Amino acid sequence: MMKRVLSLVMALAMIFTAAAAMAESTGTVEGSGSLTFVSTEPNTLNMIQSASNLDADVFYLTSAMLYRPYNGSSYPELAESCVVNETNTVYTYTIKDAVYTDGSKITAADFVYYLINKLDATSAVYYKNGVKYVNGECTVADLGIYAVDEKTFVVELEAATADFDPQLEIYPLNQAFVEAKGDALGGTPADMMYSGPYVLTEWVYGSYLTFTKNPTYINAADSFQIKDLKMIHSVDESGRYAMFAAGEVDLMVTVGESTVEQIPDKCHYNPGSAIQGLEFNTKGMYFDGSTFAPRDPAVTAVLANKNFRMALSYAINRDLIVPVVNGSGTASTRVINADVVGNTADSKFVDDYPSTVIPGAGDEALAKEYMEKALAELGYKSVSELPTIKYLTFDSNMYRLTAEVLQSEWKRVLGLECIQIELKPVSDAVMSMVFMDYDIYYQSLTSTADAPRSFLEFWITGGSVSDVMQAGAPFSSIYSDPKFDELVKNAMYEFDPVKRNAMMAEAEQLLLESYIFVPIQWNGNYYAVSDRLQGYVQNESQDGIMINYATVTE
Amino acid sequence: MSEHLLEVKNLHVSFRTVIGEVKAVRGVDFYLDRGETLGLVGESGCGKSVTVQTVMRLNPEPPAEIKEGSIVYQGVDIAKLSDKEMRKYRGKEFSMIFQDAMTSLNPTTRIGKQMKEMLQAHRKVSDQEAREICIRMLSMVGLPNPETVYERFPHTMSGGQRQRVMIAMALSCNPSILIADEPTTALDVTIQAQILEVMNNLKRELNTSIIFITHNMGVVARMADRLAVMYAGQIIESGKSEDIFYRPKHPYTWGLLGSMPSLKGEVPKRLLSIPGTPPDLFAPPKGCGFASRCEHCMNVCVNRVPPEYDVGDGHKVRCWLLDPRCKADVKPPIGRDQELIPGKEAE
Amino acid sequence: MTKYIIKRLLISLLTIWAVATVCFFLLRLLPGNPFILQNPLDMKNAEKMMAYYGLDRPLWEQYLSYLDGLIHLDFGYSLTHVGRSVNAVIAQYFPITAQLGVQALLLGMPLGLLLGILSAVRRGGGLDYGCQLSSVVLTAIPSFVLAAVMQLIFGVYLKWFPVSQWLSFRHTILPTLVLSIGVISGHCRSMRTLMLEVGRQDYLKTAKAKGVSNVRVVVFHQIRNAILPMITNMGLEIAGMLMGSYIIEKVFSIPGLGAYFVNSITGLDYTMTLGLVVFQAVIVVAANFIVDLLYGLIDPRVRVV
Amino acid sequence: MEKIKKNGQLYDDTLTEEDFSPVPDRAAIVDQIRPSMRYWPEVGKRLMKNKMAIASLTVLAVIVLLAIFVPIFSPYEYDASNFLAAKQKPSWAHPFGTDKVGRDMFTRVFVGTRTSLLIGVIGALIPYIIGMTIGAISGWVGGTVDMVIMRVVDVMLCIPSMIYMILILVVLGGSPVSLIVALALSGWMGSARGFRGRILQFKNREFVLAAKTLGARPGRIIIRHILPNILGNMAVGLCSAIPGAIFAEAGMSYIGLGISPPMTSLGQLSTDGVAVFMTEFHRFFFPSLIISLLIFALFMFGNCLRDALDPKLRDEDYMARVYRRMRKGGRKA
Repeated sequence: MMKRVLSLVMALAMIFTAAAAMAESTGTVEGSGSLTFVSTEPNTLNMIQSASNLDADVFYLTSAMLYRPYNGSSYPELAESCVVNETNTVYTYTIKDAVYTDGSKITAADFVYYLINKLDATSAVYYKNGVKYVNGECTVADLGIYAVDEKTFVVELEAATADFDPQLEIYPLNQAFVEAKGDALGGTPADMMYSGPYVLTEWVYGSYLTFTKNPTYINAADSFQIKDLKMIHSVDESGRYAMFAAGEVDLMVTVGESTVEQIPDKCHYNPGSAIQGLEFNTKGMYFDGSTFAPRDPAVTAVLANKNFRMALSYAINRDLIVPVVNGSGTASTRVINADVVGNTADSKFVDDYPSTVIPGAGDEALAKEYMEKALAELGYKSVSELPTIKYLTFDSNMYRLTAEVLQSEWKRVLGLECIQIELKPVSDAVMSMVFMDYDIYYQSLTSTADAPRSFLEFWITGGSVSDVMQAGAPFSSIYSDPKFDELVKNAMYEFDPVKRNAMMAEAEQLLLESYIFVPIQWNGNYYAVSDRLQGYVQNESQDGIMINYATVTE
Repeated sequence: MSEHLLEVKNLHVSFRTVIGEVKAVRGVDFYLDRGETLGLVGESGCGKSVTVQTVMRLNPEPPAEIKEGSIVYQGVDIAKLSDKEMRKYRGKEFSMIFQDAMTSLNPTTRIGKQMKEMLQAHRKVSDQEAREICIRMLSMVGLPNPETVYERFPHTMSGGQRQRVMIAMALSCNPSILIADEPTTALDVTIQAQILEVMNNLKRELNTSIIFITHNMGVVARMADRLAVMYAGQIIESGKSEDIFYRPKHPYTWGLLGSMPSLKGEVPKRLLSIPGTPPDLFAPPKGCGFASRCEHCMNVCVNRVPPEYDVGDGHKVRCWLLDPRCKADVKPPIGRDQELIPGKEAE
Repeated sequence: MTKYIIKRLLISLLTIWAVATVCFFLLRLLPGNPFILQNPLDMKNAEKMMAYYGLDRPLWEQYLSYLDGLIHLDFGYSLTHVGRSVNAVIAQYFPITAQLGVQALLLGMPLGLLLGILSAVRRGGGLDYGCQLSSVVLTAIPSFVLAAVMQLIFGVYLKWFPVSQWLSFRHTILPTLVLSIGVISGHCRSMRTLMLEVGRQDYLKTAKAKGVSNVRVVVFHQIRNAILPMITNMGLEIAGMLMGSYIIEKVFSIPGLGAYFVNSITGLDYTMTLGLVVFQAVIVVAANFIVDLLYGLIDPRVRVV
Repeated sequence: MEKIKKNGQLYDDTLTEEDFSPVPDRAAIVDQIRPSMRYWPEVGKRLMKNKMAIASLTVLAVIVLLAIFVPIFSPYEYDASNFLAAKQKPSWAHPFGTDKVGRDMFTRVFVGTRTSLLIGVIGALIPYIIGMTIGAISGWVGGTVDMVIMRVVDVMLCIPSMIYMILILVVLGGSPVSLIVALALSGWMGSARGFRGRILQFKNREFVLAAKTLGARPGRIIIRHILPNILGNMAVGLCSAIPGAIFAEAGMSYIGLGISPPMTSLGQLSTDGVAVFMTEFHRFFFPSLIISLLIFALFMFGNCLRDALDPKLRDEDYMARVYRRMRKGGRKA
């Protein structure tokens, strides 16, 4: 009983905030003014194959959504109502009347088609027979996602799940159109269906995309008042700064450090939702392309020694290093982001469940102590006898600088000379990571939501990171702790937020104490806004160019 | 003085280079009358090419510099003219042919075009008219079917043919003086004779006078009416060719003539050769240039530049042996007889 | 003449085939595959895409189908940018890169040659010394620094030209200027040395002796012979310029082929890279062929007749 | 000197009897002739006399010495980060200031110079030598061999050098050796083509034919006869290839394939500097200054070397400047 009341209260709260937002800005269907901004062009606009947040930025503009995320929360757009049954397993959604730009109606089947196409190993866990369907053990019919009629569709869960977010931020995807377009879907502006605030009029690859306001959009009158948009693709830092300084551009979605130093007053910070840290290959095996071959046993022994890994972690003063090395990063001692909501609406998870496993400022004395213990256990008399350990990372500037700083700190504090930095182009480094061809790897994991689970699901046995090689690796993953798996799985079905958070915190503690993954920093970013543009917001874990209520002064 | 066509008086020309000044021409005097061929003879590096090129002002002025002297032509001292004014004379009054015909023609343009260019630079002639003149000139120099030659490229022709083209080009504006700077040196003997033949015929027909430069005494013997022997930037002996060949008065001329094989039947004695090398004109010797190599060298030769002694009938010699006070009586080592110059009767 | 042309055509086709083959196998040697890059942790999707594009077939089978595509001038679809055919990409972006390259050449080459001739004719003068000095300095400065500095000065401070994109002619001015600087300094220096070399030839003395005006001597005789060697490597240079400069296009965010070249290699997009490389090979071979014919026209000694 | 007139000519009568006596010792009268020296010592002498050559040599020597000794005697490790001294402007403690993480730029720049010089010189020399040998073979042998080699060169030129570089860097890792191999593999075609042209130019000149008739082996002819003639031009080519190699390394680090850390290079330092040259100008200025000095000195030395090897050009250049002044000041031509 208590649980139902809670979710209802939350649903009401949401509707209330959206209404307030609506009443505030009265605009016209045509909108006015134009905005030119710099970002990176999307990889692909083929909704089925799209996987990067750059694509989501464009879909936010061109497609209507069931619930539209905005400034940390989300408000219903096409969702008329969302009714949940008493056992919290069946959610029934009804949608408002809305049309695509070609006049055809948006139906419940479009949302079902999108949901089914986007099922993958991690998201299928929620839905009835989801995992079976993804593994191909059952057909679409017995999957828990189906349309009842043109205006309503039902989502059935495997079991009552506490952290299932009923406000699905999904787009309508017309099956007939997709099958007609086939591979060319999203290739050019004509190969897409538009239902959102804007229509993509032109996409010149490598240069720019142009949008104009879509009058038939459901909230055209009260949001997205800017008439014409132009997204310029530029990856050169000095080129972007020149555009902004010359006034040719009013917004830069991401900005490099040098620009922040030049125009600090125009730049705003957006804390990151991507956790970066060191991953240790304690299994001592790697896939050499055909079979699993052992790595140097001496190195594996050193890496497998927990004291050694703790020494490395304690030797780093994160609070000092991170702001210097990466202007847009914040030091991190946890795996779960600091912004995640805690037990109550206004308390933070990290404050409700503090953790001292990883010291922010580092502890040089303790680091030396652990190193002595490690040397004793491994039978080495001094640090100089340790075998060479390879630190693999990407070769872009920030990653290279982080590697150099960590190496020099380890050398200063522990006298370690055996760490050798190995830079590889992105494509090659990722391949080596997937094949576990590394000793230490500078891992970067981006979570897709602000819930504790989305930060821990990487480490479930069989989860995407840890489950390295489905092709029958002699071990299931780099980190595999049954207790951790059980905690995270059960937390899913625990409706009481306090209990759920406690289970999540315990799981996080287990992961941190294993020292398999040592967090270093959260990688955020800066964005720059000129005086001409007011009302632009950016949220660390939500994708989309959020100019919903922004205005441009001529 | 009688009216000479061209008179060069006390010409001093020096070149400024990095390591100092080269005094290439150190006081040259000679004259040229209408219809006459003057031979200018001397070892390579004695300044004969520089002298004639200075007459036509072909050397760019800054490195070259006419220090003193005058070049009078039809009453005008062309040494003082500016390059622009001088251009009217080049090609029209004097014209020049060079030694290496292989490289004296622009390889990328047709013969006809290069010839027309010269004509149209000096006279208002239409293309058609210019073409006819050129073809006539080409036939005059003895080139078979001149119409095709007119259209051909230089690289399709032999050395001899190209030299004929050069002569035809040079004489197309019938200049009063033709300067030939060793025209036959690069050609083999048979072609050499033909070219000399052509030059002599044209001299008679067009009444042009020729300054003929060579280091080959045999060639100059047949061509020149008068001769001037140059050594180390000075004319050491000049006069009618008979005087020079039969009654040479300067030790260097003796050496020059002595080193020439004679056609007479009997086995020639050892050929004379002059030991040593010409002086370096960076630091020309104080006295006579030939002093270091002259057997009859006297103190005065080393210290003072010999003046020009006139031994009669325009035969001038620049050598102290000719001075009345010189006691040494020196006979020329070579007893030259008449047939030295084949086909030319002694006076 | 036709025998020569046929022989040259055969050699050209052979060269293009060789380039395509060598590049095909070289690319396969690079580790990793294009799909891992897009979403690193999703091995299943990568295998699905490999199968989709037929990349799991044995190598020689792929090579044969690739050759078949080549013969029909169809370079296939890009692997990283889904749904985009390589031919369409070339058709859309090559004109922009080519326009930038041609504009830089049209501005740079004549200016470079003119400066070279002037500094040779008025040797030792201020212009001569200035040209030599500036060409040294300009080759010293790397292009990405030059582009950034010019962009800030002319675009941001003086606001004379827009700093980015490729919309109107005014947008093309700044990138063309930056690109042409390299062309100017290169041509100026080589033309000067050639003019001096030709200056010492005998036929120039003959020309002067003909009494024709100095201007005519320089133009008709000296330049005509000095420009010959410049033409030989003009072919390669034109081909190079047509394929665009990655750095200039990156700094001025111009939608040219330059970026495609680099990204398709680092992104292991086999079809795109091969398409661009073969396209470039065709241009290089064509440029060389045209230049050889041109050379024959000007220099009769080489004329193929 | 009085002049007396006798039968129409003037005689200088102050001469004495003694003047007209033969010279006692003829051998003593020897004209002054400039000594002609052997080829190489004269090149050396000519080089030393050239002020510009001396200047560029000293600049090169200073940079090389600094590159050797600064890292040894510097109080700071080139890779030791010290956060208290981050982003400092140039000061006595840090002549070139410090970078983002407090590493002393003075030491880093000269450690970078070491790698850049190493890569620059060797990275330019090896492809040049490979190119020369292949060019020589192709030029000298001619015929089908020449045609085949030239076609191979065309093919290699068409393939973007980035592919070789990634391939080699992935196979051999980021060590300087692999960088040099990458540069060699992608750099030799240019010099091969250039050198072949030169060989063809000299191949049928008279002195080469003469050497051939005297039975000299092709290798000897090329080295003894053709090489000295084109050494000048090659010197300039080499001296401009070195900066090219330095920037190739920088270019590679620009697209992320540079030297493996913590080692750095001038190219990398200046590339990082470009990004911040508005705010931390010193981080851009000093590495680029050293690179520009290197390039300037190398280019000037190359020119002087070429002039020393083939003086005709140098004299004419020098004299042309003298004439310009004369013409301006002195008489109109």
